[in-house]
Amino acid sequence: MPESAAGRGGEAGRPAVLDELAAAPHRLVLSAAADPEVMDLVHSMLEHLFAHHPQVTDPIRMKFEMSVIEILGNIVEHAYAHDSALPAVDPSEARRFEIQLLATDREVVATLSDNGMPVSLDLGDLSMPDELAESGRGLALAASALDTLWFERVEGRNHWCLACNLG
Amino acid sequence: MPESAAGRGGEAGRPAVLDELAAAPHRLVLSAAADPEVMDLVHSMLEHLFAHHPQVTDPIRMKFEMSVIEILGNIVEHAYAHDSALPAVDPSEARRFEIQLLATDREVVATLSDNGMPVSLDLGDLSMPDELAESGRGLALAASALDTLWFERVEGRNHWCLACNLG
Amino acid sequence: MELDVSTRDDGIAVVVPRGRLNMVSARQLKETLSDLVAGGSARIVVDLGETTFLDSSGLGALIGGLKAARQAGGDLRVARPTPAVVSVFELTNLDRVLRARESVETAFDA
Amino acid sequence: MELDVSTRDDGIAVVVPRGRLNMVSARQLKETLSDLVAGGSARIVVDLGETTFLDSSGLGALIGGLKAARQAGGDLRVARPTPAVVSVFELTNLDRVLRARESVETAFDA
Ligand SMILES: Nc1ncnc2c1ncn2[C@@H]1O[C@H](COP(=O)(O)OP(=O)(O)O)[C@@H](O)[C@H]1O
Ligand SMILES: Nc1ncnc2c1ncn2[C@@H]1O[C@H](COP(=O)(O)OP(=O)(O)O)[C@@H](O)[C@H]1O
Repeated sequence: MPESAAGRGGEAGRPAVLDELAAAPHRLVLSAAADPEVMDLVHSMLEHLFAHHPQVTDPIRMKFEMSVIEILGNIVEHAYAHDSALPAVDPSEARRFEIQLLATDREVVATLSDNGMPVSLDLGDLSMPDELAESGRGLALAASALDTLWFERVEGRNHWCLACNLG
Repeated sequence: MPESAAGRGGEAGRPAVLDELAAAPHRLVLSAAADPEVMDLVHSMLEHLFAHHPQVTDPIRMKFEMSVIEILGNIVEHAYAHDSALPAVDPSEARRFEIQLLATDREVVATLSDNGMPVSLDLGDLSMPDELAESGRGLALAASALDTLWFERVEGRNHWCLACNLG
Repeated sequence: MELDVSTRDDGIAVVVPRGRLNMVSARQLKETLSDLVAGGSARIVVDLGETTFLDSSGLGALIGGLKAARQAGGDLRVARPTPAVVSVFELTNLDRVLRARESVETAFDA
Repeated sequence: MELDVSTRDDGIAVVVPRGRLNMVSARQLKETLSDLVAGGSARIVVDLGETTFLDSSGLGALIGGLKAARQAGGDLRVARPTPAVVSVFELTNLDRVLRARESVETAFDA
């Protein structure tokens, strides 16, 4: 189970790697419309990241890629679910997300942020649904694959941080 | 031959589409280290763009993709050529570029910007080198494939804008 | 993802998802599986030997197909999972419900 | 890009760049071509039938190979260019120097 914190306020759970990320010359940053088709492009970004970081072993690549895609899939699927009920937004503000990726010698890290509706989730209390459930496994799956899964709402945006430790 | 302007100062030649781009909800933005390996990721971004914009015909896709890759290739190859001669830079500032892509009903547009050394080129005067030359064709090739090729140096960054008209 | 569907002489349908089984392609798989069951093919093998990526939506499509097949008196079995697929089966503890078979041919033998 | 190299019975070398011929892969092509010439294979066909992308660095590698082959008394010919390749040949007016042949087999016939 990962270190996690969900909208608990304060800086307590904020992963230290976030500061490193902002200054890392090799970070990859993509910003795009939050639609399902963008997922393939994020897979390509992960391929690019891994191709240049042989220190990330195959089992960690699989877990990390799956977790990033789960969290991004949730943003695409849920973060804008109630948009149609909201007053029309300025199109420049519509449904965009940003993803940052970085691999260091110690960990592989992703941050995702979106301008969707506030998420209220308790990441400290995720469990797998019934065996025959067809949905509801995404967050629990990411949480069990990651060493860090962290969430915060700041200034109208949702911010996620995901990391797997190396070695 | 495209509309072009190279560091001529003033806003005269600034492509109008730049303002539209900044507010376009479907623009794609990538920022990454300016290394040769990132070219494949930019090819993937272009694939993603074209997959969602059938209005961009094959001949225009080919010309636009080639031009984007030429300009990016120049950034990777030339914009940092003299870095080793410069005083050591803060690693957070090292060799990064940003690319934005957008397709509208009227054109397909890319902007590239980098923090490399100032480029002094006259884009109004590009010609193909000798038939048997092994280099020196990149800018002339991009210029002949594009409808707009524009360059400006602002606040320590090089800014390029490339566009092909549709239909 | 590309999805190949074929039916064997013994009436068992074989579905081969090639590439990434994510949110986008899971919809396609779910429809294909329910069409098969609706069309009378309730014994299905999903060959995961060329599935390079699986997430919870792909898993949901498999479970959906499993339930539909069982309701119609058949079953859905998975064969030849790649390491990426095995990893997700294990993390979700679904390696029992979706017990992986070694080959497509023998998936319905036991 | 992947680069296949083979030598035919008549001594002509056939080089097949598969995928994108850009800055990264042009270096590889340039080396392969000069190794061939240095090794005594100065008659070379580059089969561009699977080259999905070409830029000025790929073009530079082809011209470099052409010059090296000619200096060694041979020649370099290009065959089966894809539309993306033809488009770059035309924009650079190199469709004369790099005259495209219809097939690899007959590339050295005339
Ligand atoms: N980014 C998000 N924005 C809003 N709600 C979310 C987000 N991520 C998850 N949720 C909520 O948490 C629930 C559980 O998510 P998850 O475990 O991924 O399963 P599923 O997506 O299959 O429902 C979702 O159904 C949704 O209500
Ligand atoms: N982004 C850039 N930064 C600095 N110099 C550049 C840049 N782009 C082009 N140049 C200069 O212009 C020249 C011509 O570029 P180009 O036509 O692309 O041919 P080539 O790259 O093969 O030399 C380069 O050799 C370089 O000196």
